[in-house]
Amino acid sequence: MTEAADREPDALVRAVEATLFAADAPMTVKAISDHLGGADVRDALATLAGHYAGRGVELVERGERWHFQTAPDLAHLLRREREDVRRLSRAATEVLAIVAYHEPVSRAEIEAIRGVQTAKGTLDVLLEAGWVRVAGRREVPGRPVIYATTPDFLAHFGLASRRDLPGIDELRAAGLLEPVDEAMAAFDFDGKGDAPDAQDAGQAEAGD
Amino acid sequence: MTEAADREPDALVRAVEATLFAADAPMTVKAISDHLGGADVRDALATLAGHYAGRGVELVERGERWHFQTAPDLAHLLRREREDVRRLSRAATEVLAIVAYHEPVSRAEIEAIRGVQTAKGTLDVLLEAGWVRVAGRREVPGRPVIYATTPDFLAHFGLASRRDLPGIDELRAAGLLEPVDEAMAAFDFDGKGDAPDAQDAGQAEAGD
Amino acid sequence: MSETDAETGLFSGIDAWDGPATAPTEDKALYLELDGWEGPLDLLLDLARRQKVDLRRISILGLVDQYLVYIDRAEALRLELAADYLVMAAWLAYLKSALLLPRDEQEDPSPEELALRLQLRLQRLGAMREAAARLMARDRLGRDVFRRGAPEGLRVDRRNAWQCDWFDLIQAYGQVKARTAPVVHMVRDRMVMTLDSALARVSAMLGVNLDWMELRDFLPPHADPRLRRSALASSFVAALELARQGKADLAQDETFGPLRLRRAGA
Repeated sequence: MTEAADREPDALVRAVEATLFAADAPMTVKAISDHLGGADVRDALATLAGHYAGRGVELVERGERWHFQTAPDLAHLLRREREDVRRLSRAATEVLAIVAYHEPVSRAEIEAIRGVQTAKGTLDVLLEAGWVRVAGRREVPGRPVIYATTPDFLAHFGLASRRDLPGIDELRAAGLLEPVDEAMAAFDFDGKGDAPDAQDAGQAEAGD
Repeated sequence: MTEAADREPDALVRAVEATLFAADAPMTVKAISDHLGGADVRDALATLAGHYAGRGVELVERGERWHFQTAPDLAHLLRREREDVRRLSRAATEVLAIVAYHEPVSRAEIEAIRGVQTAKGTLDVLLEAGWVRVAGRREVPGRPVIYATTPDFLAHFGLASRRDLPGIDELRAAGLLEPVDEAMAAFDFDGKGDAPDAQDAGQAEAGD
Repeated sequence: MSETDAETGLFSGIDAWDGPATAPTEDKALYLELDGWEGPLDLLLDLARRQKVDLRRISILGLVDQYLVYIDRAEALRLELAADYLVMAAWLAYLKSALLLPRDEQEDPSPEELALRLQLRLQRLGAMREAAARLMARDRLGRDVFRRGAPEGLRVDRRNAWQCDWFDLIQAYGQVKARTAPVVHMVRDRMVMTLDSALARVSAMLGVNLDWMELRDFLPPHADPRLRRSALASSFVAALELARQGKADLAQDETFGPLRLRRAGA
């Protein structure tokens, strides 16, 4: 193929180019030829294939049919991933916090602690975010799925381990437990740890 | 554009080429850029347009959107038996022209030019074809809806912009795009005499 | 003609006009088909074009005559004429008489002004007619030029990058705790001395004391009043239990009198 041929495609080359471009399916040599009044289009196809070689679009023959396609190395352009930055909803944040503090927990336990039902989508969001994982099933009747946090969770929140989560005392000191610090103090004093929580959970569940 | 640039398109040119080839709708510069991670694609578009000039396929800009299409001079080879193109009634073509040359226009203004009422369906056909859009309301008593053309209109009729509308400069220079009232004001009458025009327009509106 | 063409271009090009006009007639007899026109202005424009001059040099009087002739013929043929054709005919008849009247008897607006206005309207409609024809004759997408027949299409897969910061997380937990406070509040009512601890406490105290002791002496000193009540109840039950087990003796001198206990066998 000469430079001149490349720069100034002849009428047949242009016709073949336009025909294949506009076609809604790959075409055989015969079909192209028929479309163009029986002209011999083989040379034109070779010229075109040469012209498009290395460009963003290529002329290729597959199963004796010719068509244009995006260059294989640019196929990633056809399917782009786009990241939409989205803030976790209030509900999802609560569920995440509960999983982090109480893991492993079942959905019923989460709901009991939150005191409200947890939409299926909320946990899905956390699973999608990669912060929560399914950690098996609890060996109780119904074998509920239990959830735990992931290393990604620790990484995202800059925690070395779950132990880095502030304890109840620290939450209280930060004023995050405002209306109930007295009661919290009481059960802390008892040294029973999570027990009251579990009890609460039971009550809340019953109330559901 | 040098020979070398033509023969060996750089990565961005290839990416723009592939993107526009693969796109199923014309794309704005911004859309292309967004798709390619924010790159400035203007030069690449110019390079590509230059490369494709004279080929069987061309890169064109229509209403600030870019797309590839077959060269117009090859129409005779490609014209299909079943025309995809909507056949417009005479009234619809006229209304379309009036919207295009006068936009934005209200229905009453269209009717004032045509001297007849515009059937409801006529504008609907143009709206449905995607060539005309509602462009808001005119802030005059009655707040009539006003119409304008769309990028699809420009693409369909091969216009880079409204400035490319055939003869629009001559029409404007001849004052044929200004309302009769304004033209009349330029003549040395005593400024009244709205009779026939206002009457017609009034009738048309009343008939609505 | 050529001069005016050059001057006015698009909108004067009678010969270029190949729009939806009515069938040409040799003897200038009009084609009497009302469907062919879109209203009186359209008919007037068609008549004007038959004058084969620039629309700006059209003879309005001649045009009026032609229009009226047309309407007369239509009526002679008993064609149903739409009202607006008749209104236009009446108005044109008025215009014609006004144009022919001596000047001093004329009213405002002047017939010349009305004629000019009609002319301007015809020019504008004519211009749009031609513009429409030229527009329709362009290389149209899908008819003359084609977009790619089988584009791969661009797909954008959206992925959510979820955001949540440390403070929100911690605050959320705090608020869950705060929200369930009424429930947690019950914990304070459970500031109780359990039976087990009462048993242990009473047993231990019996072990170091041989004399009768009043039950109240077994209660923890300085305790919260509510804890005292709980402790009293638990200690009472513990005392009964210890008595049942034979580990303690109970004594009460009168109804509701102080309950005393001591180690069994002391």
